[in-house]
Amino acid sequence: MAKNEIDAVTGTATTGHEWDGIKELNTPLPRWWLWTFYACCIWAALYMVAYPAWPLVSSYTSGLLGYSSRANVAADMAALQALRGEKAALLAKADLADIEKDQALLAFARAQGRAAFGDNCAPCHGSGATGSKGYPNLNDDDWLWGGTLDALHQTIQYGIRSGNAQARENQMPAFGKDGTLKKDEIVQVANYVLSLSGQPTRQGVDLAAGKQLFADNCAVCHGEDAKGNQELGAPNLTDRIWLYGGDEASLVETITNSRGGVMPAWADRLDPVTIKALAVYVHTLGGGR
Amino acid sequence: MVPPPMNMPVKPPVAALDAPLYEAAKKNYPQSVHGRFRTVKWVLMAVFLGIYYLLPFVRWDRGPNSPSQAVLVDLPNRRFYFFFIELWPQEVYYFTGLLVIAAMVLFLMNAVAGRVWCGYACPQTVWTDLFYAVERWIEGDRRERMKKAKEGLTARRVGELALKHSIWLVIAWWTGGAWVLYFADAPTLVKDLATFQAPMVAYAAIGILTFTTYTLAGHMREQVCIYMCPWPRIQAALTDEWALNVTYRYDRGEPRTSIKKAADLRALGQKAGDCVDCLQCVAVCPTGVDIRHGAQLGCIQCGLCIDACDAVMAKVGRPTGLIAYDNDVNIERRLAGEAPIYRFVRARTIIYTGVIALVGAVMLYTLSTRTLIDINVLHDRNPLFVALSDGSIRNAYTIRFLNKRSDLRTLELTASGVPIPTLHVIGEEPASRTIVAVGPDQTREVRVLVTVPPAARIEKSNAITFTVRDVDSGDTATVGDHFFGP
Amino acid sequence: MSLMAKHEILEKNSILLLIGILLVVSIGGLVEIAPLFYLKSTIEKVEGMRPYTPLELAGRNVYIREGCYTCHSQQVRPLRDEVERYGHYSLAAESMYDHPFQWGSKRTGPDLSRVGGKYSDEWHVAHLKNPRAVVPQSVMPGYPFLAQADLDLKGLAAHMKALQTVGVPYSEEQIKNAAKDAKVQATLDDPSAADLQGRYPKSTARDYDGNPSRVTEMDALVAYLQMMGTLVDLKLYNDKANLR
Amino acid sequence: MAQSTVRKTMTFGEGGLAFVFAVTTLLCLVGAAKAQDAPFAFHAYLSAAASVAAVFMIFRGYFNRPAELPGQETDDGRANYNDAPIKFATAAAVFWGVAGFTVGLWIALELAYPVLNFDLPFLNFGRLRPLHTSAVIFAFGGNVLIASSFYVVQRTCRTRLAGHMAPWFVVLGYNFFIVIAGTGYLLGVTQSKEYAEPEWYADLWLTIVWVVYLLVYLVTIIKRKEPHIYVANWFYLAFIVTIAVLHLGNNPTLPVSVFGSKSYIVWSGVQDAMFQWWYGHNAVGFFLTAGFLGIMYYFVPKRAERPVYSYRLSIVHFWALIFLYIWAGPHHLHYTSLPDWTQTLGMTFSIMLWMPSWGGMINGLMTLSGAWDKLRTDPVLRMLVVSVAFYGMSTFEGPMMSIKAVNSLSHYTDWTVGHVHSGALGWVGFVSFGAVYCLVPWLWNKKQLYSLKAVNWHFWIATIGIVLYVSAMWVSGILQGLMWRAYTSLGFLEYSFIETVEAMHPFYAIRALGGALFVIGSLIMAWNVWMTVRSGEPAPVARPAMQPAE
Repeated sequence: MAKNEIDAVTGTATTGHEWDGIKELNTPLPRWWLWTFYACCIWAALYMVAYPAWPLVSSYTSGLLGYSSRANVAADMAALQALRGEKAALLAKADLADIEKDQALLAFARAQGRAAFGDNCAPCHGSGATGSKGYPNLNDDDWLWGGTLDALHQTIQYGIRSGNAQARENQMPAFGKDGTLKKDEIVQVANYVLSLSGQPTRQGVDLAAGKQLFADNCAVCHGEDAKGNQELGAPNLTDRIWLYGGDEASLVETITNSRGGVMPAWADRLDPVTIKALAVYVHTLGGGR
Repeated sequence: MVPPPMNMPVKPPVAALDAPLYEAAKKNYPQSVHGRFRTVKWVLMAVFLGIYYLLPFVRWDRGPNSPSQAVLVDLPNRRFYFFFIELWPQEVYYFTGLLVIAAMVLFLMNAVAGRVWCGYACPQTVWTDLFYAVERWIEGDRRERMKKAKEGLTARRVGELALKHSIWLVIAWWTGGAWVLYFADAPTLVKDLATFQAPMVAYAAIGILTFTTYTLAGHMREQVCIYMCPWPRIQAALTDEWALNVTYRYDRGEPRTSIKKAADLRALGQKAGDCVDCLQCVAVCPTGVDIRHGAQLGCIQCGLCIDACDAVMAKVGRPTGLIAYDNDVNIERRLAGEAPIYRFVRARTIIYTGVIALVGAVMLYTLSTRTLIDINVLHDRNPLFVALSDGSIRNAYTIRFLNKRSDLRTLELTASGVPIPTLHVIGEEPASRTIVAVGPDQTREVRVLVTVPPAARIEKSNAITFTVRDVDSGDTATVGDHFFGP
Repeated sequence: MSLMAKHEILEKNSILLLIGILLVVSIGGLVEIAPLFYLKSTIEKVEGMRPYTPLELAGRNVYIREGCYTCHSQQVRPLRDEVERYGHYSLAAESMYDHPFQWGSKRTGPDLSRVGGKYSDEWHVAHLKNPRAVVPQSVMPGYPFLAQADLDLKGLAAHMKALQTVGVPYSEEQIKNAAKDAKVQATLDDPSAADLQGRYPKSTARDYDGNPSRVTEMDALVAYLQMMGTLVDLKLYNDKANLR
Repeated sequence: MAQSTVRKTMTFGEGGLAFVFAVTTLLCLVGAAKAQDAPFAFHAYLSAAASVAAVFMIFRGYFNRPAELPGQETDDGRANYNDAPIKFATAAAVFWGVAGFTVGLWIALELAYPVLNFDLPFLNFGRLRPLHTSAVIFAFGGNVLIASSFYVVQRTCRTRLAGHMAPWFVVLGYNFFIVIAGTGYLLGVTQSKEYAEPEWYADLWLTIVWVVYLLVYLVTIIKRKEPHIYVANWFYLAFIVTIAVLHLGNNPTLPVSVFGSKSYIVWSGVQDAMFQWWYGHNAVGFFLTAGFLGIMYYFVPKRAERPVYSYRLSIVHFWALIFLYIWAGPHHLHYTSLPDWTQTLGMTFSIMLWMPSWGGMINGLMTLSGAWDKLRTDPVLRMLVVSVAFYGMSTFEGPMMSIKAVNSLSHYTDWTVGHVHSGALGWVGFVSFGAVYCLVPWLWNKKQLYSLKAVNWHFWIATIGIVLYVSAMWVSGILQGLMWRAYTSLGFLEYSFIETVEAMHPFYAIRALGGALFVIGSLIMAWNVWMTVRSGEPAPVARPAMQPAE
């Protein structure tokens, strides 16, 4: 049987075993160590009672405190919304024109606007508001119905051809479909329009005829100089920004069948503060007009 | 090296398997002591505790827009104030410097005098010392306390214990209370705490610190040093033979004899050790070690045994310094009949001092030349650029100005690197104005549109530099980014 | 301590010691892992979750191959700042077809679980080719070689087959059309885009990498990134019913 | 010895294994021919070459050995220890250590100076990081564990390692696994399961190697001459068994093709996450903790020449440690889509784990009572002691970081990286260096190391490296965590993500500096080991075998 020697330095007995010269003392556990271990275990047990912890057959113990990290974040977000609600009240009161002058309000409106834009506008205009065919880019300086804060606010509130009584309304005639212009005349007009923005035109097309046709049929809305009219939502045809494409085929299609995109009236769906914020956000994307 | 003699009283052997699972901590009853090192410890304790408890109340005027507390960790606003220094979150790399300096100072202390940090300055030591003082004041000195511990509970004893623990708790509570004062305006918080207006977290922090202080300084004491703290192990590994340690000069002390016997031996011209085995050094030790066993885990180098031994030596008419701050080299030298030498200037201490000086100098330099104005820029990721109706190209940026001064500043933003850039700061009218006001000690984020005219030839990606200039002081800061074209 | 004395039995018998160790280390894993397979509350009820399109799957494999997970998490935690920064917190359902999961453990770069649709394809391509060309402070490596590497379209069906075996609900039709669908998804205005969308709702077909002549790994990776976090219809998701 | 009477024959093991490797060669060549992707072909060729080499080595071993297999005992009745495979594993550990630390330094520099990625696939951070982690944990740490466990089990059982070729199979097979895994990472072959990145065929091979490892170890213990199994062996055994369980649980994959490198794991999403971190955390718990505690339990008392502090503490902390560790995995998944109940278990068990971990620290440190003065003269003991101190620090920090409130700040930041490295560099690194410094003179029968002074230099340089590394990562982690959650007074996030990246730059530079110091330290070690083996003074007499305890 192993003999328990006493270690000279510590005065503690060894277990009497030896492995390759290594012996073991049989020192009792440090009391503080054991107690701290017990304390950790007790704390853990209490925590497990208080919080969701143990899996069962079809559910789990949900804990006395009813804790849920997901419920917590919802509460945190609600608190944040409440904090912002105070700012929102200021935004509601503020005159549209004054918002951008107050940096706190501007920051708030932009943040709220960005969130609302992502949820509501991005599906058509894209997350960066760069638009796509039929949906205008909101970052540039080319505005169909005006890029001022008020104009934007108006557009967002009531939409375009949305059916709302105050909606932006216009309708370009379908010159081809309803027979106003013949096919070759349409090509002439289209090529004339191409020339307005400095693009190459098709060889052999009578641009002078196109110009005359333009003056007779189009200038009433787009203006003699073809710079458009935001009152009527008539686009500027002299720049290089096109909603439905600026090549000949697209222009012929537009003149023949007309276009008419629809934007919903957001006043029916969003609260006035959000709409205000959206107007500010869009206005600050490209500085508006 | 001659090993120090071992003649410690052997504990009753613990039988292998029928001993209790755990061992009750051996209680220490350190005796009071007077002397040089005890005085130093009292003074240091007063200084450290004084600083700790009172510092939050020291005021420092930073002007109307900043807090006027000298040392303040302002968590909600993420600012750190230390007298004339104010740090923003991006600047906490100073703390890395501080950590490195702290480590090096600890190393340097170790190279010079071993665990002197443990003996004099470690909070665990300081508070334990304080708690022992309370204990002694109420329960009496070593003998009395040992006697009382053996006796049963009498009414008087219960009263003493109640008083001792109450005072301990009060000190612990005050310690916790002082801690939270570093995180808010101290006078206001004191009032709030007293009237139960303070935030829950403050009470919780005080509660936790009360508990830990009471447990660590009142109950765990030297066990923290022996079992839990990593520094003693690392210290022991980092030290060398030149570091001063509290050393029993066994070359002088051995063989131990009684006073009378020693006198007889000396009369006969024979060698007698100076140690009279009075055990005073053991009695005063706060960690309960016998320094005569040489370097050991439990010794925190507080020097109280030196005081105790010196007093005895003076009484028995022998020179003091049987126990002293000394190193192993000198024992060897004395045994060999050579004169002791001390070396404080060695490669090790020079390197430590050098590193401390270097890091400190870098920190001081960067602190003194720290720009109080800064600029951050973030390019729009979608879209990367916009072509305008006239063919000009526009990029949008979110730019943030940081004003680290405590007054309102007017800043002017310019851009360079692309041809004829036109800047438009959203919200500033007229559009051409690039002057931005930033409030005291604040940041301001603005959206900036940069437009390059159609005639300009630009690449797909162009370097652009934004410069912000304080209109009044002329301070500038710059940041680079890119300008994209089709 | 008699208990200590009993320990001698284990100390003298290696097989008992081995069995003892095995028993002791099995308990924790069993209790924590097994219920995740049978508790209904583990994976939320959601609308819109579908397996990856072949192109997205290929992109995901590029993502794994290049070790993107070492710097990017795909897990928005239910914490206020993360929900604000990245969007709705991640749901278990959103990674239920992920073999393996890509939640990550470090954010040297930002979380990517909802990066889909946030930035333009153009930005992603420029950024992947040279991150510092668009974000000067970025520390991300450049991946210009992805734009040069043609995607192995033919092998995709076998990958989907393997995934089907381990439980991803790919239909035989989806597997059959794997190569075609991948090609279509990387092409703008392809006439069979509608077929693709029939098989994989919410998928979009376009030329992701700006190089219409080839289907590259860049196409695949950007397609994967642009899909991320967009599948589950969070408007229809019931937050309150899925607290757990 | 009467060896002339024995006719030399090939053992069943030699013949059988040679045959198996011959067949493997053919299979590998078939695999290479039909390979679906280039990395798989490369690995198949590599395996074929390795198999040919194995056949060659088996035959060479057969021809070079005496007719009789090495006996269990030497002529003078002592156990005839089998140390050759241990020598190989020790040398491999030093090599992989230097390699792994260097890759770590490189990727640290990549984070500070991204231009170092050179836009090359095999140099980018994403592929090099797994290379770094696997090289240090599995290649360096694994070889140290195999070497030390084979050494310790023989000495503490007073018997020769079981098996004739099996120990060599374990050592060489394991290192071949490392080569396959490492080259795979560079070629983009990865499962993306952290610390379990090798693909299916490497996993299968490792399974075989590991089972043989377990058998060698277990059989050696079974035929021990000591009545009791020494505590170091409990820890080694727990490490080997549990790693086997974890490996199998986390790696069941379905290859897309048996001729291709890619596979898909059968688990998905939240269950896969749980499996992964059950594995990941216990790779820490059993590979980097239990295994290295085995090292500590032999080398600390041996080097200090003191008895182990407390036998009963070792019993209590051993069982508590292995029972509790397994539960702690979910603390890597706090606030994820893993259900809250699982997170609670992960956190509470991590807290309970604190004291059992410290039990190991106490047993290691208190063993030095009475030998404290040796620290001043023996730099190897110094390394061992500091490693245990770091173990104590990391195992305090770990439970703290598992608290959900702390974790919500620390997770995903460099704090985690700092924590891991205070454990990896401080604990695992230093205890390994200590073990290597002990083993090399013992194995090669040298009086002592070539240069103790060099050990001192290594110790100092590496320590300063750790201080720089860890303090930089702590501060940067906490800073980044705070910046992410910083709000302006208006209630909006204050910092964009990229601003936090920018703020990390100085820390990344300091971290790389710390890493560089650590690499320099390891180079000093490699030199010292090399010089000891080559020109160390031979030991005067073979180390005396210990007298039996009874």
